[in-house]
Amino acid sequence: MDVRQADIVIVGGGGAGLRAAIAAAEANPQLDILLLSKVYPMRSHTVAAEGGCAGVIQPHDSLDAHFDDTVSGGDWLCDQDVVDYFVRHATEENLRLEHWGCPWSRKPDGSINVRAFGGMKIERTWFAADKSGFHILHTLFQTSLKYPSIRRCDEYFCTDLLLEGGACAGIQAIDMRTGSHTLIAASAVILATGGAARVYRYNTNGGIVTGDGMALAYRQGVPLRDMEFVQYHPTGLPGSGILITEAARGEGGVLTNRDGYRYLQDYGLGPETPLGEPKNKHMELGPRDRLSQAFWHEAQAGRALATSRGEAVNLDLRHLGEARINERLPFIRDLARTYVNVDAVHEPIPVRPTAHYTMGGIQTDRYTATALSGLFAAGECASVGLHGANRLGSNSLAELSVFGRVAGEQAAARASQGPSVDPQRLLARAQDNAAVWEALRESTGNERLATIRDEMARAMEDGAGIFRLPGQMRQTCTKVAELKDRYSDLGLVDRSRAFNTEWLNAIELGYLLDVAEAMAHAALARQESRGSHQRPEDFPQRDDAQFLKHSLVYRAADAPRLDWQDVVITRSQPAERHYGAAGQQENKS
Amino acid sequence: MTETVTVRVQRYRPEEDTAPWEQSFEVPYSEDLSILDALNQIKDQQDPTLSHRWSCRMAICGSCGVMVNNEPKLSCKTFLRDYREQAAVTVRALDNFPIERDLVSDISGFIDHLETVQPWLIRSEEQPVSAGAYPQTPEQMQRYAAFSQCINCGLCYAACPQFGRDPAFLGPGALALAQRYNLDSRDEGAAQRMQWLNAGEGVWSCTFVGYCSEVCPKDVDPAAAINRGKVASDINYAVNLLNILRGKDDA
Amino acid sequence: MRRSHEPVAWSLFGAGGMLLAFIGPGLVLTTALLPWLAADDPQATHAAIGALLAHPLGKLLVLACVALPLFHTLHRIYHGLHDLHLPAPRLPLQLLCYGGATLLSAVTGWWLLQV
Amino acid sequence: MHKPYIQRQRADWWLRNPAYRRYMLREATALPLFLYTLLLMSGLFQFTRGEAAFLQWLEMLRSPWLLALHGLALAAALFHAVTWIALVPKILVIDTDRLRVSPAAVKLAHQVGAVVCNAGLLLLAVLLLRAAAGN
Repeated sequence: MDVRQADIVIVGGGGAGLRAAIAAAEANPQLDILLLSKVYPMRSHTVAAEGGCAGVIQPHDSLDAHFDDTVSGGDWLCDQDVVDYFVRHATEENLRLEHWGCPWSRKPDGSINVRAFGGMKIERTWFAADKSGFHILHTLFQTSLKYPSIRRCDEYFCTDLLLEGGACAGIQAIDMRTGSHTLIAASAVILATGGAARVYRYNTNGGIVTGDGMALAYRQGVPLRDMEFVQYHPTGLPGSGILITEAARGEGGVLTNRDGYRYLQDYGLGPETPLGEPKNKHMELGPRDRLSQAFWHEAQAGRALATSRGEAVNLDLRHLGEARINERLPFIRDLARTYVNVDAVHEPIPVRPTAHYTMGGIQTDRYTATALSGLFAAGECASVGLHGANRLGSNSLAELSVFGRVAGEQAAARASQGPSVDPQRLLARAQDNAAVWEALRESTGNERLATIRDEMARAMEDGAGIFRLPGQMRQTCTKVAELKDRYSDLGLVDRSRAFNTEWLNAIELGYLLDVAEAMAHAALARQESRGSHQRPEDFPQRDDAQFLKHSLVYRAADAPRLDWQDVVITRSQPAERHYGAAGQQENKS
Repeated sequence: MTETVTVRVQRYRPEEDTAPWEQSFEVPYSEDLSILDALNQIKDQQDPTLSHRWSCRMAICGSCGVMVNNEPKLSCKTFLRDYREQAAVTVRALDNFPIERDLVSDISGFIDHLETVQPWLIRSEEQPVSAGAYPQTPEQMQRYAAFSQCINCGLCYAACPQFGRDPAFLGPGALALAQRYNLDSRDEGAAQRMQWLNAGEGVWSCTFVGYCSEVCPKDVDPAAAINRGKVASDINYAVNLLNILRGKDDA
Repeated sequence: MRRSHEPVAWSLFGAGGMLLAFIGPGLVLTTALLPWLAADDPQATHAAIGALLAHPLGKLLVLACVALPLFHTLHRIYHGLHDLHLPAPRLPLQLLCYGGATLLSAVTGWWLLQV
Repeated sequence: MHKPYIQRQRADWWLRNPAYRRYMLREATALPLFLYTLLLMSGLFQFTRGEAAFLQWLEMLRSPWLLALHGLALAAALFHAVTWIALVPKILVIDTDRLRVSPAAVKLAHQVGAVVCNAGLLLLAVLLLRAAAGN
């Protein structure tokens, strides 16, 4: 066992992890910061975010408007103090990224340009063409190289959090090159491991997005919050699930069904807006949950297109013209051409909803602290209380910077108070943990990894998808329990250590199963329909009396234990969510 | 009977093998199947001991670079349909890098080179964020836009015979990144970065083979970046020579 | 990392390359046809070339047409030998190629002064 | 255990890929052009030795070997000119606030310039020699 020590360990090298590392390094240059990730930082899935990053900048926009859009978009399940903090700091963070070199798209006069996004009343989405996440991630990675106190452990796979005296005192990880175990003691640990949409079969996420941090925290008794809220992005490519950004609609793209009809007007998002004149919070610029749900109804009614890659609707960009598509959406054009053989300039792109984002995650307070002292979480793996029941597009990239920075500063404050625990005191436990992973590597059971993974992904699609029916939800809970059971009878083939990806995938599958369990049980417990959690058969309405609460899932021996936490409401009382003409009516009144 | 395609995959298991070898698999063909899908099919259904890197499967994370029939490619952006004429598709680890295992290359040398060239925005005077954004017109952005598209996949290093000959060469990706900042109107660090361009391991190892730009999946054109760097380094050399002749120190 | 002196070689290589692109094919064709072009009156050709070489600008032009291609071609040959894994250390090879180009250019200059 | 396999470049690396073969061909243009330059030098040397020596050199140019060298050098010079000018726009980038020239225009300007210069040189040589012979 390789034994090391650091002041702060950050698990995950995506947007949140890198921003946290930089914040910690700036807060106290004396601190030894270790950024550990199972991939090189620029591989992290932040890289695949396309559309943009929210932040109020136009003179006729306001923080209040961003607050209102976020809170109503989240169906009032957002913690409003957190939203307040977020909207106040998003622009500042976007500007800081600009100062670090992020090539935000500009207006001809050289000032920052912004585009329209779903559910946002005023254009406030900063963008770098349609590769915003890519540019943010690479800017952060490259900027992080400036700080000598940030050391990296690239391709180290975190397997456990290590506790001492009731506090998180370090982590342990597998060095993927050699397959050896490493213990790192630290005064503060930040989890920034991203989401978990790989529990679903069709998703926009990379193969690495397996809920590692969520499961690591969950296994130490930290509750996962609001896990039932999983966002389906309305426009993924059929078959692969590859993301086609909301910016395609922000720039004026329209959705049509088999008959060429802009069906969204039938789902409370109309009236139909003229072609080439997208209107905020109308039609294609409605929120993601509503758009994904509308697709489901269209497909049920037989009005979706049958393609060789499954059912889809058309995303039509043709009226934007080649020049604008090349300027604003070059990556989308490339993706459509490569993966569905469609040139968006001449043909509509077939799209369908695919699992995209976990609104929930590791419960943290507004300062990113988890229930476990010494452990912080930021980014998609965390539930800081920002997104509620449905995230608005472009809020998550801003979240990475705003709360990544908070996490870095909080961890630095803690680490500055004292050195980490003597790693020798963690060694015995780490060796026990390592023995468990070694046993997994040598496991000779009867179950195959790919089979369990695929069955899980199918079960989650069935029972925790866009619409959730009572029978299927219960079946999914049972199925996940069964799969967890079968997981303990896993048989692996690869006995080697160097870059044994079968072994690492098996550990990831364990993480995925824990997250799937939390999602399925939280979904079953929330007996209402809110945001992305829709139960049209048994509980079609929102129920503020009972469920204006965050769900908390705790790990327990047989089935997880559920609890509830009050939502922080400061100035926006729950109301009905209105988009399209109804929303405008409401604004006037 | 479904149609199958023969995929020959390079294997190297450091604990057992002394040198790489080739293993053949039959993969069910479909029009949409990428090389990455084929590798995942092999790993899931045929041989779980095969190791390869991948993540986003949409050609943006840069993980999945391999040699496909001797050409550096992103496996997620390369399709079996383009190799149907050929008897088999051969997939190897990227050229010029050490092989960790199977298709997994050790790219740490490349990452070290990236870190060397000071790839961050350098200002003589840092403006506070409260003062707003540094202005930059779309035209100014266009000057470095292509060089900012690099996904660090390493295909250009696998394509570069000079890097293959001497791994100390900073190489296409790192030098393109240096130029990405040098050409950014907000940056004032070109003078600091000049030392890396000026070195024998910098732009001067390049002989303009140009294959790096051909294989780049993001049209970064690193060959252009390096050769524009040669012009800059050339001018810098002359200025430095003049300074020495005038009795000033070697810059 | 140390400053490379390659810029000297590269500048000369570049100038030679540009020159060869702009007049290389024309020059080669001219000398290829020269015996036939001069067939009517070889002495007159000699005299015409003599007139060219008598003028300082003419000398300079001819020097450029010889020296720059020398540096251009020997630069490529030097790198080409390295590419072919010629098992020789760099320094003697550099002396041979760039030293050779310098020497041949100097000889050319000397001859031009003789005319 | 960490035991990466080190891939060493083989001396015949350039045979294994068409892009590398094209590159080596481009570099190989230097060989005939170098020999041709030596031929030019020999002409100059003979010129310094007097008219008779020069006229002898002139006659020698008719030899099949030297005609073959000329042929090879011409092919090399043409291939060099085409590949060289193709790369110029990557090195010569004119893009300032005051002046912008597209890479395509830079390339075209060089192509036109090269054609004019080469043809001009040949034409000039023919005309001058004709005029000299006419006197």
